[in-house]
Amino acid sequence: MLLVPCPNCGPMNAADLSYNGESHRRPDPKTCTPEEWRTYLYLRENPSGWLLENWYCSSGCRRHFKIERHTLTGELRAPVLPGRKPGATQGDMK
Amino acid sequence: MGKNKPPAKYSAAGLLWRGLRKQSWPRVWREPEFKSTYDVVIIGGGVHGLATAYYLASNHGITNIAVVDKQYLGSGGSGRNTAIVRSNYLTPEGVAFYDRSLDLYNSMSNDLNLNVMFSERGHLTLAHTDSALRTMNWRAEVNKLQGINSSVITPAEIKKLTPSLDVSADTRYPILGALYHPPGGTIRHDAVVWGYARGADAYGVDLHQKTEVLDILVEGGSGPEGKGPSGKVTGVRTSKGDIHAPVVVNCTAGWASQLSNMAGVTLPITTHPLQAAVTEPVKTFLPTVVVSGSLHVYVSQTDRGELVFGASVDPVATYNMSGTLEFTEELAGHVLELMPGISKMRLLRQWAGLCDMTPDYSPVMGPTPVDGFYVDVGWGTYGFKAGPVSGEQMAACVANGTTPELIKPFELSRFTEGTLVGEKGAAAVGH
Amino acid sequence: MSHRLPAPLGDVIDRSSVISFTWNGKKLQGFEGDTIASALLANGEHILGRSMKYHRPRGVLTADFWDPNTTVQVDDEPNVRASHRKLADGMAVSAQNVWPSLKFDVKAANGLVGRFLTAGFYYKTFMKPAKLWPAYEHVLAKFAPGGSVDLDTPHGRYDKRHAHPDVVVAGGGPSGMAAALAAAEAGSSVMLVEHEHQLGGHLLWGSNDDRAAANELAAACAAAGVEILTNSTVAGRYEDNWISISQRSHPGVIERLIKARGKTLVGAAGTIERPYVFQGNDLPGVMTSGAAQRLIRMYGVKPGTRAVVFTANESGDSAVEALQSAGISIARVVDARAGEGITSASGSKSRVKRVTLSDGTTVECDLLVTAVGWTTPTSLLNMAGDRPVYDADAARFFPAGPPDNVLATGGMIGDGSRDELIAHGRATGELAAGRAAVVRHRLQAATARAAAVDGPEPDYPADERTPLDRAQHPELYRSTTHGIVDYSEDVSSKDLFSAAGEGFDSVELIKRFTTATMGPSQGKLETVNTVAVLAEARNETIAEVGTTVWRPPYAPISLGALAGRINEPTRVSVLQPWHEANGATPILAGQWVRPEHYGDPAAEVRNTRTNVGIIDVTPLGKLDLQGPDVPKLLNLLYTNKWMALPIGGVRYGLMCAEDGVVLDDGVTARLGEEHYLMTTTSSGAAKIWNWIEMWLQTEHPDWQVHVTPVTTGLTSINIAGPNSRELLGRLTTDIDLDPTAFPYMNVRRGTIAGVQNCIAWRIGFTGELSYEIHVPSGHAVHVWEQLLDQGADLGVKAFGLEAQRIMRLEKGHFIVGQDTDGLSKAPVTGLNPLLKLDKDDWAGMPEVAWTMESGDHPVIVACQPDNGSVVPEEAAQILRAGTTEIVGRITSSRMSPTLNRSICLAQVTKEFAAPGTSLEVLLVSGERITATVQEHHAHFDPEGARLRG
Amino acid sequence: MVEITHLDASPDTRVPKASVRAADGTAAAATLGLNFGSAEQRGETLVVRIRPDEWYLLGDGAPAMAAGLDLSGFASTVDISHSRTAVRITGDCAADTLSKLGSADFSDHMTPNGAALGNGIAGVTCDIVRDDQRGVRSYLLLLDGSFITYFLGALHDAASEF
Repeated sequence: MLLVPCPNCGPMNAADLSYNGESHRRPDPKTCTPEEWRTYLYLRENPSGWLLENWYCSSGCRRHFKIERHTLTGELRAPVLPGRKPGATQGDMK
Repeated sequence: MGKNKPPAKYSAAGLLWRGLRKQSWPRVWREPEFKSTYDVVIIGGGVHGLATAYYLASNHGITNIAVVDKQYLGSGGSGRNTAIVRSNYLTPEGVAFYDRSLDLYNSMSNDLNLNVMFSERGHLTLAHTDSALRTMNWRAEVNKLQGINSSVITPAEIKKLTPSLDVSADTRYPILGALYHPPGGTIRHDAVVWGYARGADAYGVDLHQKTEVLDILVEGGSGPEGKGPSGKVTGVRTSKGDIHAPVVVNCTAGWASQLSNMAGVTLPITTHPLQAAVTEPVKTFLPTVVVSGSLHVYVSQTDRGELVFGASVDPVATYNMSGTLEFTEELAGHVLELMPGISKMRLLRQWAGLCDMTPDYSPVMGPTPVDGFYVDVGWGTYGFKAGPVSGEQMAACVANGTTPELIKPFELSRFTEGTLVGEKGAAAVGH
Repeated sequence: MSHRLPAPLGDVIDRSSVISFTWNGKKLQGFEGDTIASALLANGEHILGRSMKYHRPRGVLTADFWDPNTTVQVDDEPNVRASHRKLADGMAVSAQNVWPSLKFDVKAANGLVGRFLTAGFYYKTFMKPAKLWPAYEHVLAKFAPGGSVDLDTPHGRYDKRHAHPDVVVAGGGPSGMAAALAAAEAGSSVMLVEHEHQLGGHLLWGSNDDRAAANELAAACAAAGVEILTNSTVAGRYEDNWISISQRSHPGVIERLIKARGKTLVGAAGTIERPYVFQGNDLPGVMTSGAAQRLIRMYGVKPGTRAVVFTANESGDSAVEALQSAGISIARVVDARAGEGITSASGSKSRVKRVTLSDGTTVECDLLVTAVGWTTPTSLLNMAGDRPVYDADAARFFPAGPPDNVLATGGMIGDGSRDELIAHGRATGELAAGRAAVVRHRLQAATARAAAVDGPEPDYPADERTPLDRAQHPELYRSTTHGIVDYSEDVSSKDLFSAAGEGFDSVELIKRFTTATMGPSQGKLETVNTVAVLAEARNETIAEVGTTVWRPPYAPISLGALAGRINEPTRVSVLQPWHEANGATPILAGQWVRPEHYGDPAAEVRNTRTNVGIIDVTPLGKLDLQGPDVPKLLNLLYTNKWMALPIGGVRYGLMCAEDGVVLDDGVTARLGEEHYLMTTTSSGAAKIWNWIEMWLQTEHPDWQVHVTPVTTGLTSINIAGPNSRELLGRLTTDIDLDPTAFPYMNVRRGTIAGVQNCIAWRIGFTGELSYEIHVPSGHAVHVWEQLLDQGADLGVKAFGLEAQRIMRLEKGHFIVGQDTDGLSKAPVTGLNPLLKLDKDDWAGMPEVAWTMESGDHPVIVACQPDNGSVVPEEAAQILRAGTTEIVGRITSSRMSPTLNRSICLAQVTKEFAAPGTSLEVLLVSGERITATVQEHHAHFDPEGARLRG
Repeated sequence: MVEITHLDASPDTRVPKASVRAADGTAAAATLGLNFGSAEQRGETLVVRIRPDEWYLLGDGAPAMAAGLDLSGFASTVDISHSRTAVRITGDCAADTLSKLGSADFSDHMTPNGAALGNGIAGVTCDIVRDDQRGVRSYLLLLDGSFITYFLGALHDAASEF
């Protein structure tokens, strides 16, 4: 089981967190076109490589955070809480 | 065309003849030379790709086709699924589509002259809650209108069909009823791959194994490098060299996004592993295919005596196929809820395949904004069941240049138009 | 026990303790410490089963866990490894794959037609006539190998635990023990896992010195505090060293799954001896050198009387010594290193009788021992991403280089004397401990709650171990004749040749086509021989052909152990004991156990409509919301407007997902200036909490709102019916229930039945005058009983979920997830006045706007069958009259006790939604009935006079 | 030996519990202090910083302490006496028992006395405080009260081997 480094709690079993998928920007609902909105709803880069995604520390600190994960190797970079920028590779926790 | 001799006919008499004369069988397919030009390039040597090639050749006379696969034939989802076939879907479009697939599976051994061992043993989808039972009724009613043999049966009837199930009322997940679909069953998945490969090869289709597609060549598109919408496909770049072709069909699972991105086409897909496992063999005791959506498990027993298990896809998107321990833990717990008597059976092997999941649990089929670039992707967990009909319909789509009625509901454009397919209406484990 | 050798041979058996068991019904005896197989051999029973396809008799081949020929049925347990399982008193052991008996097997006739049953033969026949295939299939299934499941097997005690050791060592041979010891001495917590019943590995069947050294190391490990798990297997290595261990030796537990997060993993699995492929290689009496030595030295069993030994290595030489010590005559030693070889063996049906050598001579014998080389069980390392590489000089695969937190030692990576292996093990243990210390330091430093780290992070130690040598070994895979490659699948080298010739010529394709390596030992014995034969058939090298991926588990694990104790959480309200004591029929709704009814739901409806009823609705999700920005949050989550809700007000709201599909609904009350209580559906409680936190934390981190779930803290009781005001009035002194002071859709706080801090609001899911009270759960039983006591003369009775469902249907209230589905966008509900498109933003607003604009969506309508005695089933389809075109479906239906007729909610296309439209409904029976669309969703009291009263 | 006690089994023994939510920089946060993931006994109240912005006050002193807090700025309190129920597990094998049902590392260096964490135990999300009693290893588990019947069953079952 993957160890996911929660920015508050430290490394956690992935099963103790909730996965919320690929991170994407929400268009302005007042002005967006159907195409923009449905791109946000449905289309996904789905890369085989580094992916910025959303996790929720549901059994620990209950914070949503973003983390870059390599979808082929399972490698993880440093997590970020909302409002902060993704940083460099964190020390190897494994 | 037809430059190759038809394959040696398989039959019991042939088996006897060759056995007596100690004569060996010829190759099932050729090792073709790599050519730089084809009429059609099909990416993915699984059931979908091979069936598309086979029907292009057999139904439409198009035989100058290359099927390319980065590994060996059937190395992807075709060889990793749990080989269950059925047609009792929720929506009329789903039912019509899968029912045609079941028809093709029924006559496949004969059509392809290779026994795919279709075992029409009946398919049970268990309901543990009244809402699940309601959904079963819904499916049964839609099925009935389409002429599909599918009905909701009682716990007592379930027990009669499948004595190993615990139908008592005082369990954590009581079995309240089941959707029973007698025409559903299992099939030898590898045989389906080999049957189509052998059939396509006999028509002259070139099957290039260990040939990885590195890029899709597009001209005149509105995106970077001339790719993307309003472009035109000109071929593919592979690990063995470039192939020029006016038509490229993406028939991959697990890598559908990567390949489509190469053409500048973004898909509504995320890729998740679907895990499966088998036990050691025991004498047969489970006569039907059993599925429980609430418990995320499905199980059948092969003629070799192994129980084959599957579950729902893993929640975390990944291209890693190494499998997880928690899958086997949950699986075992849930299987023992259903069949408490098999705790001493042992899990022998687990594996995973990649599933391309779409938002409405339905595939993406047909043309794309790039001219000549077709997709047959997004098959989630039910690609194997749909292999034959997908091949047949994609072949018609490519050959005629129009989308056949049967796959119109599955066009890529539905996501920008917001007209999703209704299988999402009652999403459960869809096996 | 005529084949038992005298002591001191037989290290692990206790001759003073005799064990009785039965073999195919025959009473036999063995000793404590025997395996089933050693006890059978000691009794002269040398045929232990029959092969899968040809039903050839089979005897001991490797005498260890991987022995493919000795799986047996023990009592109700199938597929027991007789060469590994310890004999226990009273065991009923029987052979598998035999019919009607072990000695006379009818299916052995298959052997005669073997040349027609080549690999994959079934793909080539039975196609015609198609109708006959099911019959053929039925026959094929009869040939399924393996034992039998007894479906009445009770679920015995299986268990699980987690562990967080610094170092896990897989394999308790000399290198593994040394590694564990060194790591423990370096301060690591260590788990040492050994597949066999005792530590020692190959030393156990070696010389006296070997055995003494094994005992010494084992004792040192125990003394150093190593956690020693014997008869246990490291079954899998998953991401980040998540390691599964199957422990079959924990007292009181059949099998236990240990889930260990190892900071480092040491693979010390040794090697597995390879069988040799030649004609007759599956005759009973043909065995590996390891098998012969184990039987003689560990179990004191004499495997034959006259032996030929084919040896290419020290293990074969050592086997010669063992055979001699057992008084077995050595007919011939055939030394591969001297260029000698064997071509075939032959014999009677049940035993090898002679061996033909490469030079054409034949030698009579009843035992043929082969020592032709090793397979490295790199399985665990493969799971860590390593891909093995073939070394032709050593004639085996080696790991290429696992990740930093996985180390290998011992036979897996090389050869050496006992001392060299121990030295390498020690160095590996020290390295593993050093690396584990770094990981431990980092984990501790990154974990908020952990103890402060002790000093700076230690240096990450580099791998400076002196590598083990790799001994030269001849490449010996197949003789000049064909023999069995996969014993459990009955696949011969000839099958592999013909499959390769047909084009199944990659290792994965040939495996799938012939099923070689797919059996119970999962290729431990067969993979390398399969690859070697394929290489030969393709005229390539073994390195060019490559190998297949070994998938977990390393050894099979019982479903019982994987399941463990089956813990499936359930939830109950504090009133559940009352419900059960008062005749409630429980129903599971998600995790909640709730009262469905107390005997007669229709009577419960009538009583509530006539008098007053109370229902426990605790599972209703409840969230305490506090902060200045709650109105903004509500405005974002719900489709309607919330900025003007006064203190004391309650409002209904509908929530959508971003695709406009109905997500949840419920009411929210404003309790104070910045204090709100939100309710969600029972099933939506956890989901909506996460949903709110997601919006607050990721989209609007500047909003000040605190969300606290209080679902269980407040026991919720709905008091419904004409007498509800009277009843509640008797229990409260400080809440003014006068309708002008406390009107419909309002909330008040106060004391109920003496309990302070209760919340009461007036809402109307049942359509009656009703108060929903929320009571601190510790006092809920008291309040509930007071309601029943005080309201006895008012006719108060409890009602269950079913009565509530009926009453809500009478009122036409839809249920999210029943009357709506995964594609129902908000306009489907018909609540268009609540869909406020003039707000700046709310979840799902764009899709809802476009859907309303297009008007192209189904809608929920109330309808009534024209024949009021017919209740169409929920899910019955609605058709365009006289056709099979689906235009809708019944989503809810009941017989209404209030109206004495059937009532429904349905989803229909717009065309059929107008009041008065006649719908054609297809019943499950196939009959078509008509129903009429009603003007209002509510079948009963559409003006709401009752609930507003 | 392991001893398992449901502290809230009766109204007389129910542990008063308050949740305090307070943003960085508020008076309440400053008063309560502590590092995230740690706990401290203050008089009759066990103060636990269970999340970066949330404290639990447990024990007879909790209501008074909660009531006495300065909630200016972005801070609030909720009485969770009836929402979260408290189970204490004490004994040398307490960690071994929890390790059968939960994946967290309960060893001394990862979860020392005074540590607090969230972890799923037998499938139920628990807030756990290591709170040794007179030198004997002990954990206070706080969980949603509706699970208690199921939870005690699972906990006793796991402890039965010790």
